[in-house]
Amino acid sequence: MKKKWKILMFYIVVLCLLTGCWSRKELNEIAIVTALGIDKSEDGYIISVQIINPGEIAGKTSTGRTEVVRFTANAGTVFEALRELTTDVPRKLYLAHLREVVIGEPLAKEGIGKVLDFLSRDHELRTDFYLTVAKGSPASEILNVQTALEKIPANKLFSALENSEKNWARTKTVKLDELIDSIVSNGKEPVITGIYVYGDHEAGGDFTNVQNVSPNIGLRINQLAVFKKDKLIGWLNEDASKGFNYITDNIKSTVVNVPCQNGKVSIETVRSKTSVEGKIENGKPKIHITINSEGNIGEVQCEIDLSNQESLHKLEEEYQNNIKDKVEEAILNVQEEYHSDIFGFGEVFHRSDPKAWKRYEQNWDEEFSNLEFTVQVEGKIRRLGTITESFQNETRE
Amino acid sequence: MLEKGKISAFDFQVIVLVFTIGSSILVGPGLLARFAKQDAWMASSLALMISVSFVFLYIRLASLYPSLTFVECNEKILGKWIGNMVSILFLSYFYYLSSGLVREIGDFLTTQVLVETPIQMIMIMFLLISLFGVRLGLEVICRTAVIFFPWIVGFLLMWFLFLIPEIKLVHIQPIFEGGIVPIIQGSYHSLGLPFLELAIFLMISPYVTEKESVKKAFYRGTFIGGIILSFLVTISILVMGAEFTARNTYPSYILGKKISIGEFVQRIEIIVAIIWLFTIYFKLTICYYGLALGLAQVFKLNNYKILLFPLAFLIISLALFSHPDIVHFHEFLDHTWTPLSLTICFFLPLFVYVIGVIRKKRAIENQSNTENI
Amino acid sequence: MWAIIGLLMIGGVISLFEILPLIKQKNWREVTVFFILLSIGLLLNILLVLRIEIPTPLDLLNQLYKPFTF
Amino acid sequence: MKSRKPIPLLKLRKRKHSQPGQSKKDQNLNINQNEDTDQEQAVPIHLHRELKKNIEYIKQMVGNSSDIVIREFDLGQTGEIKIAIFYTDGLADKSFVNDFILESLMVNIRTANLGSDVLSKKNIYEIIKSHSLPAGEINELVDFNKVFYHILSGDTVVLMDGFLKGLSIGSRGWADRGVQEPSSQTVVRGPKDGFSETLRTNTALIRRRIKDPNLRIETKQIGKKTQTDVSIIYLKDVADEKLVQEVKARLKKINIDAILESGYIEELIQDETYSPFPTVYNTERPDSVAGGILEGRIAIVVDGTPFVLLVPALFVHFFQSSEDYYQRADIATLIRFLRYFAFFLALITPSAYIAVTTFHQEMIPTPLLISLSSQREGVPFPALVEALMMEVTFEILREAGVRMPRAIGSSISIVGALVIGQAAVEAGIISASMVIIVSLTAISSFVSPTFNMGISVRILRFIFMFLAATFGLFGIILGLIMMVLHLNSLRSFGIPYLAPNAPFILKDQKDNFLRLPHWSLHSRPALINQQETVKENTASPKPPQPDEANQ
Repeated sequence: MKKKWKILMFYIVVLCLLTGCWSRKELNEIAIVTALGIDKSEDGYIISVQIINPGEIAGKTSTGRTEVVRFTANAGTVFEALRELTTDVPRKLYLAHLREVVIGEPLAKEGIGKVLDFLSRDHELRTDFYLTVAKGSPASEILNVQTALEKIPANKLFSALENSEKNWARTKTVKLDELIDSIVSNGKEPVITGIYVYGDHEAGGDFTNVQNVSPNIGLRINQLAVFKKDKLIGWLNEDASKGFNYITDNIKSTVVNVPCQNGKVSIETVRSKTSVEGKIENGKPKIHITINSEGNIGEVQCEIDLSNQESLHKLEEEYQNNIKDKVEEAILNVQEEYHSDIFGFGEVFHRSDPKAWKRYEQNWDEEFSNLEFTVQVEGKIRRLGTITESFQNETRE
Repeated sequence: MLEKGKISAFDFQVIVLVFTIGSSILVGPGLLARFAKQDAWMASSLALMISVSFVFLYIRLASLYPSLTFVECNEKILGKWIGNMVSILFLSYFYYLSSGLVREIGDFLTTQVLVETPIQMIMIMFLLISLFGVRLGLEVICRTAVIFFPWIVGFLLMWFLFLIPEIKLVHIQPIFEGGIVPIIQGSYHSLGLPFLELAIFLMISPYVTEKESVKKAFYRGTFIGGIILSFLVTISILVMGAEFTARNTYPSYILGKKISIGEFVQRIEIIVAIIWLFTIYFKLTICYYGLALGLAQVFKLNNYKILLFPLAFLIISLALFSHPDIVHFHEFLDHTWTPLSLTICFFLPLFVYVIGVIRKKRAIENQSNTENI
Repeated sequence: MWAIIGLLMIGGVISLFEILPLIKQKNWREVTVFFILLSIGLLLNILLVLRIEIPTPLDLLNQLYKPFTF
Repeated sequence: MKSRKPIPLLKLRKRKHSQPGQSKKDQNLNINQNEDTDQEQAVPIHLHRELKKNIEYIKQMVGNSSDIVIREFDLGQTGEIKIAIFYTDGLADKSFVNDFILESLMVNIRTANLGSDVLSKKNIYEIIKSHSLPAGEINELVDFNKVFYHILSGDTVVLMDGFLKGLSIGSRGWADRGVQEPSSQTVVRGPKDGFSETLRTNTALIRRRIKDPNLRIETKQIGKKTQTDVSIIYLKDVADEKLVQEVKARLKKINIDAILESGYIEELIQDETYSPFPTVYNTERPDSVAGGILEGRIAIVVDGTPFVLLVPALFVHFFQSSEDYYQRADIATLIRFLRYFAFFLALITPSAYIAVTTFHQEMIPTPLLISLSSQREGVPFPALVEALMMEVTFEILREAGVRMPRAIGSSISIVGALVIGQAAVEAGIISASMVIIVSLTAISSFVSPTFNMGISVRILRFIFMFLAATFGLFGIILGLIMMVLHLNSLRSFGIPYLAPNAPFILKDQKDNFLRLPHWSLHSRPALINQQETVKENTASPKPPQPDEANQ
């Protein structure tokens, strides 16, 4: 008698189990999307997806088909376009493994807010993909390029973005939540790294491209796109990009070239720490930037006596100046040209003096354009690399 | 006695703790961030401080008649009719709470994990397992909580640890931007979620064997649970910022998505879902249990177990029709839940307590009077 | 239609399991409470299946507590 | 001619059960005769005064059984004293019967110096009983039920003409497997002797380990037809008195015609039948049993099987091997964790694989996902069907491996697994990862030191697979909750099954997941025994102080 209800429960549970498996999707029924391209069309969006062909990448035997496939569709909204792709793609699109979202430049100029809504609303999408802007060509074309070395182009972009941010510091990885955060925030405007196709545009989709030792076509990331709210308003040049990363404390390692007699010295920045302080002086907001940078000598192309501490000090001074120039140039450039606070100075004020911030918040763009700032750089050169004196001094004779 | 099981103070503490975390772990941060922005962590701590007074009230009420549940207390203190009315009011609150929890689990799973699965199916499964637990009795429920407790704590710790690299201190600055008002507002709204809901333990405290350590266990469970919640709120804001936290339906789940250590430890947001499933399971089961037990005591039945299947039907149907859509649900949570909880879980017990104290005093006086005569 | 039959069947099976021993023990109070609750539950579920809109009691609460929210 | 109507067999059967018995070397046992009598009213069939009729009756009862030996002979100067001995060929030790019973009765008794007594028809019984049987174990018999019991369990029965009573002489001795290494639970370090099929040998193995007068071995017969000896063994000053009574009461309730193995007893006395989890521990190892008895548990030894039961058996006991106590504490602890991990793996792996690959692909790292999905290209079945196919195949292979003649068993099953696994993958029916998953599961399920727990995992695994296929990880979590709820509702002889984890007992954690060094295992498990809880008081070993060492 006591056990009866257990049996009853068991049957009900089994009944529930037998009624179906609704959310099931087998691995061979899904198409893993690694990159998503979004372009503008007259009445909506052109969506292009890059889908992995798993058998080609991990299978034991290759059949000679391509490793990735690109599909495109045109519809009124991003969501609709993705669904429309089902007429073309044999499997269900699976977006959880997305690595890259490429946004076409015209679309970015018009505003990306509407697109981002889908990206953050859909349950399948995670937040760990990077966003980029296609420069000079539609996003669909970026996804059409077969890359050498890395079988999945999206992966190539993903790791290239990470590596160049780490070692080159002229690009910046941007994830969805960060982007949305800076679009919404009044005291900060977003930037996104640009990406462009080099070489023969026609050859991109051709499989033979990757069979060349030097590919005819490739993808390169470069420069930062400046946004105002969700609209692209221009590009930072390379030096300004670097300056930008210095200001936002986003330097992990980079290279700084310093002139010396008849040549250059390359200094590898290994550690850099920036602190930005905002103050109201005489009723005017003022920004003070302090950069602490440490570097090693990476390459010497001139006659310089490195064993002399004085010359090292001189180099340090140059090193500081170089950084300072770049930072100042970046700020001035943005202030004059774009009037968009991509450095987040507004946030700095917001944090340090919320009451004052309330006053400036409404027309911060104007305030930002006239913002006074000082830059202080502490540069130190610590090590010389594996050799001390350069042998250039000997070759001169 | 309808329930023969006896639980230890340790069991009680664990179940209080798990109950406190349950469901708030997923909804709490968003709710707080909506009101108090980056100061939500302060609001959360403030709510914890205030909630100690509720626990104080519950403990006093429970120690009035240590071996009676709230429902039995009501009848003893307020008489048959008023007492039962109060009990029914109290129980209907937990009837709604159970259905709300079932609804929450259904909503969460159908938006985040099992999108195509009909919500009814998920609800039925979850409620069935809960029924299984309630049917096996209080002892089994508490011991099961004890078994899962280290897992919950372990997962939580792991989760917090993995999130440390993602923390950006700038997110909680500026402190006190909006002044004290949003903080009070935020803490006011998080009173109902979960601290006032702890009133259900008035139905359970009589079954704790170690009467003298109940107090401590109750305080400790609430406090640790509350601290975990505050910690979670803080970490959500530190990692994602107040804006993003407020905008997401399930911020802590998104928080799980942010974890990425190397290329190896990532994509483990399911851990959050697991913690959440465990905690909400125990919360639901305790509510369900209290509801069935209370109802059986109101109707003077000698077995609460036969009520479980009918109640399951009632809970499922309420869960389905109470909120036409998720917006309604959030609206209700944001605006009505706390005042409702205050009425049922604070003013009502307070009323009962006051009357009870007066009655007891009078009884003692009468006794001494008669003795004097 | 099938859903209603299924619901009624589940309800019937459950009462069969739960109620028979109670009737044997002549626990009429339990039987009454059980049937009242079960029939309300079944009725609500059938209404849901038939897609008849049930007014939610929470709207009343929303109205009631409107002055107390801030 | 017959003075007494033979009693129909059916009637006899009823009575036989109530016979208290005593066996060889049982001097120090006390048998609860009073307990037995109240169970069924014993109707004794008394012996007849005439030997001839007794013999006739016995012959009638056993029929023409060729193994019952009846030897009649005469005693006394004139041969006026008629005597008969009965024994079962094969069960009784023939040389013992010949050398010590027949010889002393037929030869030595004549030459014995009986003092003033003269061997006569009157005093023959007393003389035989007190003078002429050089055997340790002698019982007086008055009714036939006892007579049959003793004859059929290998004793020799002596009946004399003119007496209403007879004698049984313990002469049990049959072909025995001897003490061998246990086949089901092997250890690297530890004693290698195992129980055998003879109850007496088994009790001796336990007694040899615990030389304490408090060790009680109480025996009774269960099984109306088989009359199987069942002993309960416990330490009187350690085991909980209530627990002992409970075990006795449960054993008394058994009313069955045959007990062939301890499995019968196990099923008849366990707390919960409808559960995949065992609540009675069985083992072939005397050291495990001795360890259990020393913890305050009760062993049930059944004649005819090397598997001895230990109750109460809690969940954690099934993960503790006796070897844990012989190895260093640190490695023992690690191995215990490994066992729990393996238990978890065996339970969850296939279902987790199904859940992750069909519901939560976002959890898999991208490269792994690509490789998994390339393996699944062309596999025609859903993951659940795939897993079920492989799991069922594996179960078949395992069962076949057990049943097949030992010589070909293991090799065939390995070859079978290899061929089926590899061929199935190459034919594209099964993905290679699934083969890995199933093999992992299979290996993990063998890690458990007891076979029982492995079985429950085998059953539950399939339930979890179905749950995972319907609700993904949500289903697995629900399954886990349900499993733990069920485990918590279980009790083994009144003790919560999951103790000392739930209810949590801090004191007992020293020998739960952890196995602390012996010098810190001060007390016996708290729930199992209430008396004499202190186990030992050794201080932790310390190196000698340097000045002491120098002296």
